Amino acid sequence: MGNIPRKIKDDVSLVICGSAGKGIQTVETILTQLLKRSGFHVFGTKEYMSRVRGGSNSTEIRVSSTSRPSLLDRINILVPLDKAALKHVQKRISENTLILADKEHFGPVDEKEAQGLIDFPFSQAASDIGGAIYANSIVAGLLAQLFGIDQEEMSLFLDQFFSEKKPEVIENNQKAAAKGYEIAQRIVEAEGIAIDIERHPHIAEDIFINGAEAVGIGAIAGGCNFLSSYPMSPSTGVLVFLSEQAEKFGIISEQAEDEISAVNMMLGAWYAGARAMVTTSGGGFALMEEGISLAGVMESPAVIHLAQRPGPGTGLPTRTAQGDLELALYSGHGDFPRIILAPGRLEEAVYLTRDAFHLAAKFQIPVFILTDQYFVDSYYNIPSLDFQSKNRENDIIETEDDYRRYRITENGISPRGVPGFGKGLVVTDSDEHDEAGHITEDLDMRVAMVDKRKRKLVDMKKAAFPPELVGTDNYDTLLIGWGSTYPVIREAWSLLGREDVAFLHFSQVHPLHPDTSAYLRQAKKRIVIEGNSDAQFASLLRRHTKQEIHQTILKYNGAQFSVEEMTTRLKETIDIKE
Amino acid sequence: MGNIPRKIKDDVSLVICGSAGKGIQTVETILTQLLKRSGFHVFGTKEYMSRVRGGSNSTEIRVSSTSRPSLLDRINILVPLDKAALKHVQKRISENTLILADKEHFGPVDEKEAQGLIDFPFSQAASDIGGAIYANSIVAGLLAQLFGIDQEEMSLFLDQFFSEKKPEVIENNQKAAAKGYEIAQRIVEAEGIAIDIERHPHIAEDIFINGAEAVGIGAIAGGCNFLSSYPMSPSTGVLVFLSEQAEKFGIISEQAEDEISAVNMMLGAWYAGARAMVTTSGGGFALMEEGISLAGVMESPAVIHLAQRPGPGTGLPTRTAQGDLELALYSGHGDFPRIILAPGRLEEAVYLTRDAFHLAAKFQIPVFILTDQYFVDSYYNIPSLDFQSKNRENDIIETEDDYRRYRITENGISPRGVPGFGKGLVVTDSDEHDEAGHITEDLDMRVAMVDKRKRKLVDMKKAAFPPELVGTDNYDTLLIGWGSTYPVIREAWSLLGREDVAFLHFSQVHPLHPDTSAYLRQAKKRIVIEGNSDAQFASLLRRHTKQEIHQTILKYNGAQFSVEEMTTRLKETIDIKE
Amino acid sequence: MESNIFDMGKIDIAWCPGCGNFAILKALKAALAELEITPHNLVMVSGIGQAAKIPHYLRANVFNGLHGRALPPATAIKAVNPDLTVIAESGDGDMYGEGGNHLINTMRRNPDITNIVHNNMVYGLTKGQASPTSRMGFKTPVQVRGVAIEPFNPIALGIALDASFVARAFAGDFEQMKEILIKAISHHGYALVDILQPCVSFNKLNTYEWFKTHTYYLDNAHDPTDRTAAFGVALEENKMALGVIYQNSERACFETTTTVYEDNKGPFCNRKPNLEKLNDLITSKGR
Amino acid sequence: MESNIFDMGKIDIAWCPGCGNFAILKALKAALAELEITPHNLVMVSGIGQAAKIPHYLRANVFNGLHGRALPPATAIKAVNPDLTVIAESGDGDMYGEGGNHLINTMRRNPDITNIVHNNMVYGLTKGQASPTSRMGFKTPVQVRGVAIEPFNPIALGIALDASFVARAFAGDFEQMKEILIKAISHHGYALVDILQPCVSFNKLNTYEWFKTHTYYLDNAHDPTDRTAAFGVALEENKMALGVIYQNSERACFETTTTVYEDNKGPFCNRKPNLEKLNDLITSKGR
Ligand SMILES: Cc1ncc(C[n+]2csc(CCOP(=O)(O)OP(=O)(O)O)c2C)c(N)n1
Ligand SMILES: Cc1ncc(C[n+]2csc(CCOP(=O)(O)OP(=O)(O)O)c2C)c(N)n1
Ligand code: SF4
Ligand code: SF4
Ligand SMILES: [Mg+2]
Ligand SMILES: [Mg+2]
Repeated sequence: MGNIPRKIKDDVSLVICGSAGKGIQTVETILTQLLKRSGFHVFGTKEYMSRVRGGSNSTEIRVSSTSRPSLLDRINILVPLDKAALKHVQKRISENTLILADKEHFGPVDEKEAQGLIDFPFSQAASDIGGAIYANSIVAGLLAQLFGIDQEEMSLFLDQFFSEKKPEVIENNQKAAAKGYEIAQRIVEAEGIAIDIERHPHIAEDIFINGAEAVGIGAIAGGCNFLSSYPMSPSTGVLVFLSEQAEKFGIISEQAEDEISAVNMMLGAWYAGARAMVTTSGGGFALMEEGISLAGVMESPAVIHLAQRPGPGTGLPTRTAQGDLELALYSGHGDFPRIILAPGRLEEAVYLTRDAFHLAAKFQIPVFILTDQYFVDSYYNIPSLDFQSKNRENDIIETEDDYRRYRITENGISPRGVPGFGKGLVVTDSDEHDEAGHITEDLDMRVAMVDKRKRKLVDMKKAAFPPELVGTDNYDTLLIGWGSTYPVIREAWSLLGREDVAFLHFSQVHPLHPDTSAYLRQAKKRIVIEGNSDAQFASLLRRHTKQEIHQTILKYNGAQFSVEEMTTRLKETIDIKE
Repeated sequence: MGNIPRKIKDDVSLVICGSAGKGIQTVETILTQLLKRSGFHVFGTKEYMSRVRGGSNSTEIRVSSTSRPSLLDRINILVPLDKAALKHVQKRISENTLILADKEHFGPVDEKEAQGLIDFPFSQAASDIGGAIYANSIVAGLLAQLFGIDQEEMSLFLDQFFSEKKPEVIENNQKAAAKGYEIAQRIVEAEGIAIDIERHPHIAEDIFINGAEAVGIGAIAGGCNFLSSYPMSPSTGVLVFLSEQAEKFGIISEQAEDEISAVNMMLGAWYAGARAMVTTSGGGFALMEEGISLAGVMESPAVIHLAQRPGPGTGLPTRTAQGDLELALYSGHGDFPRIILAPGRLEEAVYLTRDAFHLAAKFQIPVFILTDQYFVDSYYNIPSLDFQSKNRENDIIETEDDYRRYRITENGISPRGVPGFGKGLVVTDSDEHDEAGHITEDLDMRVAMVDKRKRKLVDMKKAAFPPELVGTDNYDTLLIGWGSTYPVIREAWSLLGREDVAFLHFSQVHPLHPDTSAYLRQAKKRIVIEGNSDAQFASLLRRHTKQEIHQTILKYNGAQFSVEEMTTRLKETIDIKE
Repeated sequence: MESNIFDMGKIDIAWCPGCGNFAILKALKAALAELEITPHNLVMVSGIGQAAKIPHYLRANVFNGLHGRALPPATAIKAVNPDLTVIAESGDGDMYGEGGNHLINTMRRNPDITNIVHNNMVYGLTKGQASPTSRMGFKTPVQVRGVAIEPFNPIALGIALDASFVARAFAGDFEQMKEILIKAISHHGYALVDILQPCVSFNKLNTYEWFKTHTYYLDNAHDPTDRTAAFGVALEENKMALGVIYQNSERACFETTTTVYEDNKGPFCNRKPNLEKLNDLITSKGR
Repeated sequence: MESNIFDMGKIDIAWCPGCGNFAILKALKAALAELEITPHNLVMVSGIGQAAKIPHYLRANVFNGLHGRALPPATAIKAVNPDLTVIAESGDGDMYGEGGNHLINTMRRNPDITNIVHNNMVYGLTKGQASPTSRMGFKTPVQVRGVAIEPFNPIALGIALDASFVARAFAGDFEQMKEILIKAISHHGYALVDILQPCVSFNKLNTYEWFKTHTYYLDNAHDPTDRTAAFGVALEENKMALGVIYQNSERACFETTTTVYEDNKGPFCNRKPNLEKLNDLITSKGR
């Protein structure tokens, strides 16, 4: 046991693992809140099974002195809540892992597994206090101690956290936490554990949200006042968040009978003057495609939050992937323009979702926000947000008598009116139509309308968000990523410490910003990194820039890249000679 | 009037135009049958509005001494059945157009339009015989005379054609046709009209089908015994054809409540041992995408006839387009292999549809047959077909006790069993699964399954149908087309008469045959021709071959390219300097 | 108000001469005029089909969406602007076939919209296949041996799901049709009007004559609030009842179950996000 | 036959301890055993959800398809091989929500399949949103102010659409549940069994206790062939009837309306196209 490094500095990966429905969530919430309040940078992410009880789920909490919101393989401290949990994370356990387990509760553990196991008898303690339910607070108290959180602070927070419970329950939880705190003190002393992470008091004021909340907040900032969706992991978080906020922010939130209804309701809502969105995932989105095409021909704004998970079919419902890029890009029959955004950081998710509404309203097109399970379920502290600068503009006109919904204009955009506002009638049609919106079979009008819709692309490209270059301009090798991989690639890149390598992150994947080609041209070697087996973004870049992509780093087992894996794979790939 | 060339040789374009439901169909059927029996090459194509009565529809019948199954702009002989018809085809009327119209019936026609109009008083004649309904036979008789069809032949055929009608009706139709024949004789003599087209008696024995029938026949030859679909133009022809043949060929043909049901029924049918297909169009197909993805993960065979029409949305329901290539290629969430076939000729449609079933069964993947409105509604005579050579193989195994539906194999294909046949149980799942077919969250198994599915691509590429090169190997410029444009491009290419230009036709557009790159590489200039505004196949080629496409010739107004238009655009495009 | 306020002027109507759709269009205009509804306050929502072309033939705001998908946008439009009169109108294939799931759920949701279905017992626009309401034995190019499955009974369905207004009308009777439409549009809640509509081109079985002999009008003895009695009426097949068959005025409308009009009565199109509250929310996310 | 023939051996069942699903699984195995149905002749078809995992816990052939889409493949499987016993089984969200349109049309088509619905009045797998059968006022993370729309009544719907067998069971009563399942599987035609199933994780309203006090068994006085009487029973809400509520044995099964077994009784998997007839057809196309 002497090997276990009992002193950990700056960056700790703590993993709690146990079966579904057994309170990981409570431990996690208490602990991360306490950590953040105490001035640590905190990042949390989870992987879980598609079931309600049983199985093995795990949450990684990364506590660090600088912001490091990305997944680690390494586990510094593991708290397995049951024996299966140990097996579940086996591959990630090394001799450097400190395992805090209730030996008695576990029963006999085989020799190898037992190595490094530090006994932490929380079951007995919990039942002494009043039942198994108090185990969570004991574990939370233990971890609070390990991270050196002030006991007073902890106690104050617990009062607040349990404030809606009965006095007795509050008291017992306080006792439990204190018990954990106490046990931990003994362990710390006996084992000589010392965690040393610099604190930044201002972090206490930071915002602390996950990806789903970021999208939801962005939607509200973008003026979203109508949401129609059908539950589907991992997109449901946004539905839940906006439903909770519906009353406060004047949002109609409706659970539709199916995804087809959801997307068609959304279009009806935009037509009548709302700012509407849907939130969905792969298979649910597939059902919406006819509706997306309807938005295309109607030139209706539409905002689609598409939270990716591994397909095909039902695939792995609670796992992560970046496999729906091409699905979104080519969704819906017929040719029509669209925008696809793919945030890599929480702030980006907030601002891009807000902007999705503005862009949808301006160009009268569908705008996608592509996230994934990893992104929506991960959270960390971020500094404050600013919305004042970019509020909803008047994108709806009061119509005149002679209003024609599809007036042919130079930039392809026809002023949008809504029924009941102005003297005109608003006619919108899923058939090819004339300027007034009425059905037509005039083949020249058809061409005029296709061209009009397509002309929007000129301004859309101008409005595209540029990719973000990380590193110096002087690169030979360019790492390219999009969406949720941003923090992981960035961290792995910085660990590489190579000046000749830069990283280009795309948060808008379609249409691509005009500078894209220039960025790629400068590189001698281009490596695209993404979470699917088809290298979809690589294809898109090839097609758009007509330049070669030399290597791809792909992952499609349902998990996000970890920093370690990314670092290894980058090292392997960067110096491959073609 | 002296300008009108009363002598037409070898290749005649005859157009009948009138409002929907007014009998164009009858004239067309009688005439084309008679022409073919008389040994002419006959091609017919139509364009029509999305309505049941009224409006203006037209049918072009091309009669020629060699097979020329492609659309012309030029009209040699026009039979407008009403005044609106003249307007409808106005752009195609030249001083070389012989217009046979019932002047009295038309009422006053303006000077310009009246030019070239030869009076053909069929309305009066029809009501003399017994009613407006007989006008069709009069017109048919007239045209038969123009093309020099033997009156006896005509009379025999009419007896056969009307054999299920009452004797009185048959007699009146005979009278009417004779009347038309007689009027025509007068006209021919007065105007000095002479049509001279070489006949080939063997054509009488040819098969005479349209694209929808070709697909239907191919399906039967491929062993299709289950069809579930929802009506949608222009895909309904196949549904109607196979429903008619259902009893004879042991096919379950079911009109589903919607396209989602249709595609899921198809998969259930394959699972139970049938060879099943769906026929649909853009918007209907969009609704099937989740089901396509299900086929992907279940490794179920699936055959999809996708008859294209212009989108987005409802678009132009009865017009033509090649806009759903990318839709088919990227349809369904998640990555999984598929094959997309796009016949250019009727024989190709027959054989490829047959092969679609074999390929689907062999590789256990979705196979698409991409046609379009132009293709399914056009018909011409083709020589006999041969099916003996390629009949259904035993693609289903009798299962053993330890049967595992998704056994991991080298080529990615797992022997397919069906329930009730053998000692094994057949378990198929839309979730990611293990070899036995049961749901799993094992992330390594996930990767193994993705890789297994993907490995099929190796053999799929080997089995790909090669593109067809028209012209010599020694080309500088390569014209590239796919699907229904084949005859048009071929004819326009031959009119060009340039040895440095060749034409490469793709009847399989995905995965592309390995020779594709070599074909492209040889050309200094590559021109892709297709019926959509996004140049979808050009993109696909760029992506696949990493070679530049220099020019595209696109059309997206809802009509097929005509030979004249193609010729002009080829001339314009071939010599553009970049 | 004169019903010609809804006239479109000289337009080309794509229906066949003699089709029952013309009478429905006329009756609808008359009903709307009698109710003093203006084109500007009216939104006609439809799907795809012959019947579904009706919004193009009547001056109004129009949302002509996808085949089978008229009800979801209609529900949303009404929710976003309750001042508008919203009519969702399409054919039997559209509403009862492709759109079946929305039909069920719109009945459950009960938005204050009127749902008019041109029930010609056939797919008109796609040239004569069976529709969900086609009678057993009805032969078509697809149902070559005749329809073999039970016809869909929209009236019974409506009553089973407690749709708040369920009526049947006949396109061959202008006056009564108009009266029923007036009642339906005036009803507060979801109102289904199934209109028996002869299709002269593709349905040679269910003709004007056939409908006349296979229908009768409910008289005053019928109490539309009696659900089981109404169900009995709905099951009558040889003589189908015309009139208001079922009505339940107790149910809340979908729009009124949302909270969005509690503080703010203004239309959605001018609403801006409350950034102050949003900042509060975000701060609270610092927890 | 012993019901353990359907046991899967040592497997990890993903349901929560105490869930009503376990009892349904057990009752189904018992019913199948009593009916002497073998795993090899049985096809379990399901969608996605907690209930829809059932085919993985019972030895049989399995088609575990998409959420909401169990009925179309089940119909096709039965049509392609009528010798198989086909059971389509899923949750209330799956069958009544996403799959609503197939439900309606499968009732109309009447294939000889059994449709078992685990009705827990909630979406289990996606963690507790309202399902179509959720009661008014039921609060969830999405329906934060409680469900505001009318619950879906599958029994009334089945009777309205003349589904040929409509029953309700309760997962808390093994014996009766088994008996009802035996009747349903034995019924020739489409049989709906709506099983009231407590979800101990997400539905704290409709518990074992709640179901017990809100149900009663139909006695012999009830005539399931009396459609209007059955409808009356279906509308009872405070005390929901358990048992076979409606049955119509007069309707033809979907499989029997096809012509494919007229000349050829063999299974589809061995059939080859009749090339001779095809050549005749093609020649006739020379006309
Ligand atoms: C998704 C989709 N499937 C199919 C169609 C083709 N389609 C258009 S109208 C129609 C049926 C029309 O029947 P109905 O609704 O009864 O209207 P009618 O023409 O009889 O008035 C169909 C199947 C379509 N437009 N979209
Ligand atoms: C097209 C599609 N939409 C949504 C989902 C997500 N989803 C999976 S199960 C489920 C609902 C489950 O509820 P229910 O059918 O009642 O089954 P239960 O879990 O309650 O047994 C949903 C919405 C999906 N898999 N596919
Ligand atoms: S096809 Fe039938 S429903 Fe359509 S317009 Fe003609 S008659 Fe009317
Ligand atoms: S979530 Fe509910 S329905 Fe699903 S297994 Fe748990 S208790 Fe049963
Ligand atoms: Mg109809
Ligand atoms: Mg449920």
